[in-house]
Amino acid sequence: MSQAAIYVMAAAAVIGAGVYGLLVAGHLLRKLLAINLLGSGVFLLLVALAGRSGGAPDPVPQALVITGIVVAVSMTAFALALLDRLFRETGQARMDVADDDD
Amino acid sequence: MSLALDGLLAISLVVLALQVVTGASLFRSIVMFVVFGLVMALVWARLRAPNLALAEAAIGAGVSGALLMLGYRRLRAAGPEATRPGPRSSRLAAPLSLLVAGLVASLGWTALGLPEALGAAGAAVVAAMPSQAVANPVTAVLLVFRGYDTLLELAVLLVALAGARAVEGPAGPADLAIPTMTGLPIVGALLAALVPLSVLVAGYLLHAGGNAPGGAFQGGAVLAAAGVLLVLTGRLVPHPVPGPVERWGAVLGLLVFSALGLVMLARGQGMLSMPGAWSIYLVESAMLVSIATTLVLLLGAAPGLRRGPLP
Amino acid sequence: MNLLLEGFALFLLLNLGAGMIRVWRGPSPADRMSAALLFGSTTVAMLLVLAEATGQPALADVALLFVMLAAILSVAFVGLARTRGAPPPTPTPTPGKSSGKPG
Amino acid sequence: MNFIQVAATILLVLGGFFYFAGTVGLLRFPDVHSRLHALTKADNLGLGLVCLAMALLGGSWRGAAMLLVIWLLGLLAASVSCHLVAQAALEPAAEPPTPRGDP
Repeated sequence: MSQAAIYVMAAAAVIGAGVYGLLVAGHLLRKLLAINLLGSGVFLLLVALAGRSGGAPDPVPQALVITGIVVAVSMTAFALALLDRLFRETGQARMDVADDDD
Repeated sequence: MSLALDGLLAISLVVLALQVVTGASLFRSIVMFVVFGLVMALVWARLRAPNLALAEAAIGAGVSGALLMLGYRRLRAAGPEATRPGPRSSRLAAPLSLLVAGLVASLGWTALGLPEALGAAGAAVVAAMPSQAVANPVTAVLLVFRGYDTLLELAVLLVALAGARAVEGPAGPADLAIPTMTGLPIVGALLAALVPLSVLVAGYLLHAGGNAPGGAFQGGAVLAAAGVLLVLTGRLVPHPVPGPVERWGAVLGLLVFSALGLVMLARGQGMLSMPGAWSIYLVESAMLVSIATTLVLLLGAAPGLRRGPLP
Repeated sequence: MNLLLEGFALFLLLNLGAGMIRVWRGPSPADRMSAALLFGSTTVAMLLVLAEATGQPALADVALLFVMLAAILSVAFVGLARTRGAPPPTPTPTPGKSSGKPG
Repeated sequence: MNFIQVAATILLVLGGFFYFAGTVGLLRFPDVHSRLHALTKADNLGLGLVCLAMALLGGSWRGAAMLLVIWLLGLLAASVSCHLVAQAALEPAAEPPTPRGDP
């Protein structure tokens, strides 16, 4: 098993954990954490695959992922502002209303 | 031995991710997420991507962690009920996420078998590197070959700030309670040492970005961290109206970058092409100021900042 | 020598894993914070060792960044512990902020 | 293995011992303050030894200066955050400890 293979498997598991968190989290803050995990998993997949040759790493996916990290942080900041406003308007920061459609 | 290290790092990543999504308390999930960021930085180091390790440490773990913690603090100030995790039950969640993980794993496994060569774009970058003003290929991609992306990335950050302000509404978020213990002399000593040093480190990272890992985003995150420290200790206080420093600081990077792009277009060269190392330094310095300003305003959740009273 | 360095990094990672137990068990937020201090110093040492083992001197810069951010995060953490035990204030916005502009 | 490598190995093993001691203290000591005491002192000594070993192996004055800055910053960050966490744990308003995990 090569280094790239190990991290590809880890990326798949992290993405799975992110999807799971997104589905089961009741609190919106935790949903935000799950989305961030999902993003990290995708970044890891991209870079692990780019480095599979074991030689000089490809700079393009790395630049792509740096852009991705910044966008993820912007998204997190905006989502937190939304959460603040939502909490001020409704007094709720959760989505634990019983849903029957699952 | 190195495979054992990789394996253990991969296992810790997965365990931490599971802890983040299933942990009993929200606070613990956030701590686990910050630790996940730390381990992620180590993984980038193992994958020979020090640029990413730096970005992850500064932006991924540092700024995101601080944002989430401060967001949690604002919710928590409204009472314990606001941060009760309240998990939902969903029968489909486990099979669905297993399905997604399996799909990604099989896709990745197939991609691992593809020919081991640089992608076409990566090969082109490596071939063009000797003629470039910067020696770090990742910086070259970000500024020389894909300047557009970086310009729009700055715009995304600015839009996030504008959006956050619009969403917060005129009232703004509840004030953060400033811990009283920050009046302790030791905190003053920390500030006196750390704030000038962070300016130095930000400049160093900006300069290093030319031929080694570093750059405007990493440097900006360090400056923003110093700014947040000043907010958290009450040296800077939130203010409902942004001052000229915040207004101009937030848009400076976008202005300088687009102005340079238009000038180059008018002179008949490509839009956003960089005429030399000096222009890269100019654009990156302006970006550094903008990124730091925007991040401090986002982290402080305040439209503007003013100097606070000295203790 | 590389084998030794990587072995040492592995040892530090195991150390970090043991520290996770303290984050998990608590019992008080201060305990979790002290474990976070352990993560800071251990990760810095790991980065320094990896920088030498894999010939990437840039990782020393990452370590420098970590040390700086560790101090800042700890101040954020400490504020957190205080507000956690504080009596809940009313969530209404303060009147002084009502003149703010949305953009 | 030349003299420098032997010296670096000894320093690394010593550093590893102090890291290990810090973790054992974090896990085994009975209350927050003794845990903090064990952790911050032992770990920063360990960090210093690791920095020294890496400076020997790196063999450049620039790298050594960088490592010195990292260690000094680490000392500053650890002493300040240790002080703040210890103070937070003394606060009477602090949250009562929960037996296992968070509420």
